[in-house]
Amino acid sequence: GSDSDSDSSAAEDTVASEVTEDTAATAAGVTCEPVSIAFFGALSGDNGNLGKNIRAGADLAVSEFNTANPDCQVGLVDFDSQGDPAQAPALAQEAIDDASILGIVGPAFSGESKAAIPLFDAAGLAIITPSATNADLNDNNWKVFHRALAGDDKQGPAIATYIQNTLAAAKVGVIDDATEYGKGLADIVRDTLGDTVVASDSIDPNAADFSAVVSKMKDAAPDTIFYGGYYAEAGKLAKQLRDAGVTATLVFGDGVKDNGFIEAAGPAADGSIITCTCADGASFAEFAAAYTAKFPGETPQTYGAEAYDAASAFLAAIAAGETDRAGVLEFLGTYDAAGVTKQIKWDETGEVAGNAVYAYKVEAGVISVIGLIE
Amino acid sequence: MRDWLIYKTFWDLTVTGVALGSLYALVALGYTLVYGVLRLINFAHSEIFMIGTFASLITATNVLGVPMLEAGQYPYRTGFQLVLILLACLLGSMVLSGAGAVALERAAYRPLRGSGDQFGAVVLAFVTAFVVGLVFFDTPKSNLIFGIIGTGPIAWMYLNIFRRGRQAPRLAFLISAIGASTAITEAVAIWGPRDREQYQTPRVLEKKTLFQLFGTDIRIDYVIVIIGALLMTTALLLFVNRTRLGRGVRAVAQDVETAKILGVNVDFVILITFVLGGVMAGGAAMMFTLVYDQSKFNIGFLLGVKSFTAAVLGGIGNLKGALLGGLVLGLAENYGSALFGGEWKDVIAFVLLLVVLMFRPTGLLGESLSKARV
Amino acid sequence: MMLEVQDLRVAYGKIEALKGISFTVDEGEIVTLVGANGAGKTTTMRTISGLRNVVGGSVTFEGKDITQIPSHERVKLGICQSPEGRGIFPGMTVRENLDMGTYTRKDHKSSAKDADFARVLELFPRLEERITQLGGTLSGGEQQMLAIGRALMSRPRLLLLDEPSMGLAPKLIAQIFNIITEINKQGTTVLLVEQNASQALRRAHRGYVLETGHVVKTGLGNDLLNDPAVRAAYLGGH
Amino acid sequence: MSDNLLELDHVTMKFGGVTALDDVTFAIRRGEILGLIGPNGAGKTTCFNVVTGVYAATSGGVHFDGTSLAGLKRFQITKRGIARTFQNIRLFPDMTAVENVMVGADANHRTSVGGALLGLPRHHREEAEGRNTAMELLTFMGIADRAGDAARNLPYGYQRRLEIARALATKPQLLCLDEPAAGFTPAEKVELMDLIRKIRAQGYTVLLIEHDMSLVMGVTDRIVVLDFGKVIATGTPSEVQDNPAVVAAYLGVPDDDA
Amino acid sequence: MSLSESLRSVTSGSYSVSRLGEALAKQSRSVRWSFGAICILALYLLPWWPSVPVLGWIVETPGTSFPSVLTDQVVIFVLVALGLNVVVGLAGLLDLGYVGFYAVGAYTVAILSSQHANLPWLLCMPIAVLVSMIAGVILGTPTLRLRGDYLAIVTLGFGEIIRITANNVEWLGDSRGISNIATPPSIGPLKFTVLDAKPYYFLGFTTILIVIFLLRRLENSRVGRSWNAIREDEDAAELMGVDTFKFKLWAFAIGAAIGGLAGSLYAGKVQFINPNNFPLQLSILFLAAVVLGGAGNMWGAVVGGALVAWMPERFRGFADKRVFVFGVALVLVMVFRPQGLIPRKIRKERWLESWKPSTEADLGGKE
Ligand SMILES: Nc1ncnc2c1ncn2[C@@H]1O[C@H](COP(=O)(O)OP(=O)(O)OP(=O)(O)O)[C@@H](O)[C@H]1O
Ligand SMILES: Nc1ncnc2c1ncn2[C@@H]1O[C@H](COP(=O)(O)OP(=O)(O)OP(=O)(O)O)[C@@H](O)[C@H]1O
Ligand SMILES: [Mg+2]
Ligand SMILES: [Mg+2]
Repeated sequence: GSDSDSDSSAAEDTVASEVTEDTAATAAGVTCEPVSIAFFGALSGDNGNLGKNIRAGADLAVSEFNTANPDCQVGLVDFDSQGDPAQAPALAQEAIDDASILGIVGPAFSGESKAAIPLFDAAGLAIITPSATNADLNDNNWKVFHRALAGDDKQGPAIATYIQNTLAAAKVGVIDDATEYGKGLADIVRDTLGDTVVASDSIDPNAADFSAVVSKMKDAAPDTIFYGGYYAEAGKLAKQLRDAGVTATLVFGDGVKDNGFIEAAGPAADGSIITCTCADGASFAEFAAAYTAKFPGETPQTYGAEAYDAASAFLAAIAAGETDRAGVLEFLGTYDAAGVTKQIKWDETGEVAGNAVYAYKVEAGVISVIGLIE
Repeated sequence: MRDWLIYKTFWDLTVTGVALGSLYALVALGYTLVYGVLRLINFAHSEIFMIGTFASLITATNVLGVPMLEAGQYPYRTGFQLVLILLACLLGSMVLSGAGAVALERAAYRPLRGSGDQFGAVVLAFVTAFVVGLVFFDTPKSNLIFGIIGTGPIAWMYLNIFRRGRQAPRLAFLISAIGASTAITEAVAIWGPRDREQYQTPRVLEKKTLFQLFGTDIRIDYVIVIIGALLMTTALLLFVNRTRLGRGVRAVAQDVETAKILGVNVDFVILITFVLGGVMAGGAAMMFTLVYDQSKFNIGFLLGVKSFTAAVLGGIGNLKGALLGGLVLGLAENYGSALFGGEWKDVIAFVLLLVVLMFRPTGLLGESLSKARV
Repeated sequence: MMLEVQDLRVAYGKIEALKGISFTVDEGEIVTLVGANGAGKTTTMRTISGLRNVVGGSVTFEGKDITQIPSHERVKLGICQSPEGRGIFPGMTVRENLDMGTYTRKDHKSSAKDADFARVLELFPRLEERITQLGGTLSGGEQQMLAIGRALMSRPRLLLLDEPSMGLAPKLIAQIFNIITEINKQGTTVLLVEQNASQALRRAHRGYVLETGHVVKTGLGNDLLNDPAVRAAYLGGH
Repeated sequence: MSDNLLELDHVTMKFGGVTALDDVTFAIRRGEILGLIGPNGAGKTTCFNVVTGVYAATSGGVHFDGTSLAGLKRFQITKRGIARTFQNIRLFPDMTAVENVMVGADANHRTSVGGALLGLPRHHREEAEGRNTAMELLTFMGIADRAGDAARNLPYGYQRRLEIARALATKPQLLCLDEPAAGFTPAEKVELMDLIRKIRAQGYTVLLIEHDMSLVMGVTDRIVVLDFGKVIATGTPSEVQDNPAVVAAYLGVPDDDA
Repeated sequence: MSLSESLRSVTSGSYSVSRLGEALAKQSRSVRWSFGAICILALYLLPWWPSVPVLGWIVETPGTSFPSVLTDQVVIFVLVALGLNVVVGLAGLLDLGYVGFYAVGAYTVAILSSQHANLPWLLCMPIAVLVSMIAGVILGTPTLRLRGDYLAIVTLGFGEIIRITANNVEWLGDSRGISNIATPPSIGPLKFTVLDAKPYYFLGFTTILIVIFLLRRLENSRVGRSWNAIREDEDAAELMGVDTFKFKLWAFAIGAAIGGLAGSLYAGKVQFINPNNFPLQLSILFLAAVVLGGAGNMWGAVVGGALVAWMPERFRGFADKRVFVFGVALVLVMVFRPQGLIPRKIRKERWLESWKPSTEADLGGKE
């Protein structure tokens, strides 16, 4: 636990200093042409809520910047893809055609990323995705690709380690939702754990009933069950497992780190372990406060903070006087600053440096951090 | 290893499969009834079901004031209070679903039969005005007001355009059904308090094990669902086969014009059919919330597709077939997912359907209406 | 006057099938409409039953304007039709089809219904042999019997028969016309459409001749029967 | 080749408990008009259905032009040269009259997807041939004036005639007519009689079901009488008319309206 | 004309359009041809329409690139609607799983040009069409015996089976999908690059023209007549010598082939596909496009397909609400124009007017 503490306090310092720097710059008068950054992801449709959370994070960063820099007003343009890869190319094209856009916060999902990034790459328009964690997004030789969080290839092994070492599980059950994210993560866990996995299955996330999977788990009686998927299904699944009398410890990936999980699972959520490559350090509280101030009655949700970090990187480029896409892209290559979630610095494949994965635990309806996974 | 799993979990899977199948059957009854009378795949039936789940939710929380959690635990009730709450929810679901079905019939189908009336005109007019209002207004409230103001003149206009006595082709009904289904789902998603997120319904019934059968726990909620399905099917069968109105339903199903000249009030009979289908869906919805305590704007879609499959499997238009089809489908899905993995659940369902239809082209029990000869 | 049709106009899309026809049927009468193919006889019957909307004109039944009321209300008033094309419920058995005839009958005592049932089966013994067979699998003539029998089951005050002899064997045709006369004697008013015009006119009190949507001639049944023009046009008279 | 175009050989057709055809044996000679009569439900339409492949006979066989029809699909039987009309009119309601007939004419054509896509000469030839056949048949049946109207909008009598035209368009050797005069006025029946004679004159063999005695007696060469699925009489019209069994089962009191 | 009458007439006929059609039909062949040529030329220039000064706003798609919408959505939907119209509109077979064939086409190209081989798009495309066609035959052979809505639900199942299989089979790229799909080869000045959608539009539009040309030939032939007859009365059709099974199978196969063609164009354009591109809802949307336009009428299918694809993009401003509006619109259109926007017409053959009865009616009977 102590390690993470020192980490986040360090992060806090840097953020604080960066903010003051910004303010200082304004005083000196950061001026710029009318430029904008864009949000690319689902704002409507079935995945709209996730996108709205992300957009809110970026929005907060932009409005903070604009208040601080009256002479450099940065716009935030929305590209609502509904998370649908079929719509992504046309939207990407429009973003590319809008010369004032210097960077993209998004795309939000892996599918639409694969459909849209080739266009951004051809146009040299930098993107920072705050949420697409698919492991093989980075091996497409895309120059413009960056992400503000670790890929699943970092989280998966950490989860396996946690299950093996900390939970000391002898029998593990692994379930996934057959989506790119969920299955990708679960497969890494399966591969890493090998023989300790005694039961393994997939669910259809759109279904309401998971009884076949539940029966299987009940029968195999694992002492830990990992589920790769998003929070809503995780909630349903947790509930149905508990109803059937399964008492195994439940472990989830970062897609479950959302209050929606607690709501959906109710008391069944208690005792669950959730992992995330994100750490809510001390600076996070500050961010959360600002967030609630801007969006009354709301707290930052999944990937909101990552989006804030992503937008901040672009804003830093603008503040540094970059006026074209090539400049912004170059700037990101050298960017190294503390974000709300972590130290943001990209390697040549566009992955953030450092791969700290944190474990959280649900207790009495609250998700709280229990520490870094070694 | 998988065979071994099947063996040990067989009874578990059977019980949950029958429970799931009973839910399918209940929803399938509505499809089959409407199909039997109008030869229409009532795509919006799944939305009638969805409305039922929300009715249950509203009755429990808003009307009866049951909290979601009490001191972090489910708000279990017992004895008389429990029965009362359950009955109230059942009533609420049935009434609202029934009413929804009526509105649907009058607005989206009846005008297509060439006998559109004021009620349908008013509903359509309101919706039209409301949609037009979307262009000008941003808030739901002003939109609503605009919609209400616009209703009068538009309804008058619609009444004038309704084609008297002209029957639309069957495809038109299907598309109207799809449109209505889309509009209802989206309306809940857009204007519901939680948008597209999942809703939880309070869990008042503790899922106690009543007894054990072949080493499997038989839970009370499953028992209620199974008994409910049997009761409702029986009641419906009695109604259709024993009552005068039931005879009217069958007559309309076979030959509308002849039914008319023998004194059957065709519009009324169709309305009754929808009411019955709606009430069944309402019952199913309440039981659904009992087992899964959740709802969502699109909760009906997949369940609807499955239930319609069940209806076809049993022989569409055949009430006993709906029950049988539901049970067979529920079991097949459970056994199948245990054998091949949960991700193949739907494939199993559809392959089963294909195989059954190959050998019995009109379903397990056959259509209740036979075709006229050449 | 039981039924009064006044200046009735009915159209299929742009084509006017009835261009303003008027006629009356008195209580206790048999009135027949004769005319060539496409003259508009069936359209008239369907309009009286309420299956078609009118473009103009009115239908009055026992002094009540029924032009706008729905079909099922008309059945309650006592109008029942045996339609052209027979309209058998294919998935119902012969018995169930006959039962449908009593759909609007108020007399819940089943004895009266049973008596009618017995009478219909007596008239058409063939139906009794086929009582559990599905209507859709009956032969053409059997269906015709069923349609007539079903109409009789409703004990109408005004019986509309659209080509009741169509598809029936000669022996039965004679029988059908006897039945019509008989039920008329028992008090049922009959409006009859027939291609077998000579038989129809012989049985009818009065007749109307329709031609392309107009009434072109009217008179007592026997007068029309002996009218040379009518004979030439509709009776194949040489 | 035998003199008989169609032979029914001990055909029995059972539907559950109902025996619609009971050991029926009769033959149609080339070029004749054979009447098939009998009381309602005697099995006449069922006979057509067995011949045209709608039902497979429970036992017995049907031979056409010397070969058995067993196992052939319906459309194959039509292509062999048997065409029919229906007791309850079965036109293609939303197609024009001429298109209805062209569908019949297509039974003799071979153009399929490939030919139509490539616009092969055969396609054009067959189309032109189909049009000519169709229009000639409509003219022949006297309904060419409404060739471009949807079948559903034609008066009943036209529809009946259109059915005959459509059946003729398949260029059958045997034409089966199921109550073609139902719903006709006496005058129209006389016209129809002429038509049937003309059709025969063109070399067709005709099998005719009809309840109108004047028509049956007027055009047929021979008559087969069915009752309860059994053949109860065969012979010339006058023989049959005087057969007491036929009178008792079918004709009843002689029609006094001749 | 009273108000209600005029209202009725407005809804009962796409007034001016049908007038135009009638007026054109009266013109000579050359006038009709040149009118057609001008229309086609204008449609080739469609991608530039939004930049036309005054009228641009009519078609523009705010917030998304119009040429891309044309290629990714409109062209695809029009093609798919044309194909589905053969199945549903002409042959009367209700197919709720059409997306399956679209997916087969797209996946074939993806697998052959990226996942397991590196064949050029131009080679993959015909293979994709063929494979989809075979898929149509494989699905059709056992199922076309089923009647009406039994077929509908089985085809729906087929669509789902295809999607779920793609989602769960590693060889097919599973839920990750397949990227780096080959693009069409450059033809002279037409370069198929990621950033320019117009060449794809020209390709797609040309494909549509060819498909329409071929389908018209089919419609006006024995094949089209057989389809119509099957739709109207299958039993009667068979008894009139129509090999119903064969022609139904052809309808399925041709429909599937066009669906596959659309899929291969799509894959070649976006270069990335995954199973989420082919949800069940898309099948329903395809069907809605066909019926909205007018089932059984090719022009209806074209209009329906184009509208269903373009409308949501045109009204992006409604964001969340456009699907709702779409649902309401479907109901309203069906209530007031149940035959679709451009209803199927009873075909009046042009040759009928000029047909002269030959002097002697001859039945061409057998001697
Ligand atoms: N559904 C329809 N659509 C269009 N026109 C129709 C329709 N039904 C009938 N008609 C037309 O209306 C006219 C009258 O038809 P109707 O059926 O009333 O004649 P009918 O006297 O009963 O003839 P029949 O003796 O043949 O039964 C005919 O010209 C017919 O073509
Ligand atoms: N599919 C079937 N199922 C059961 N019974 C049938 C079936 N088809 C025909 N029948 C019966 O077989 C008998 C013969 O019918 P068919 O239609 O051949 O009579 P028909 O001689 O044509 O009579 P009509 O002159 O009345 O048309 C009838 O009694 C009928 O009820
Ligand atoms: Mg008539
Ligand atoms: Mg018959």
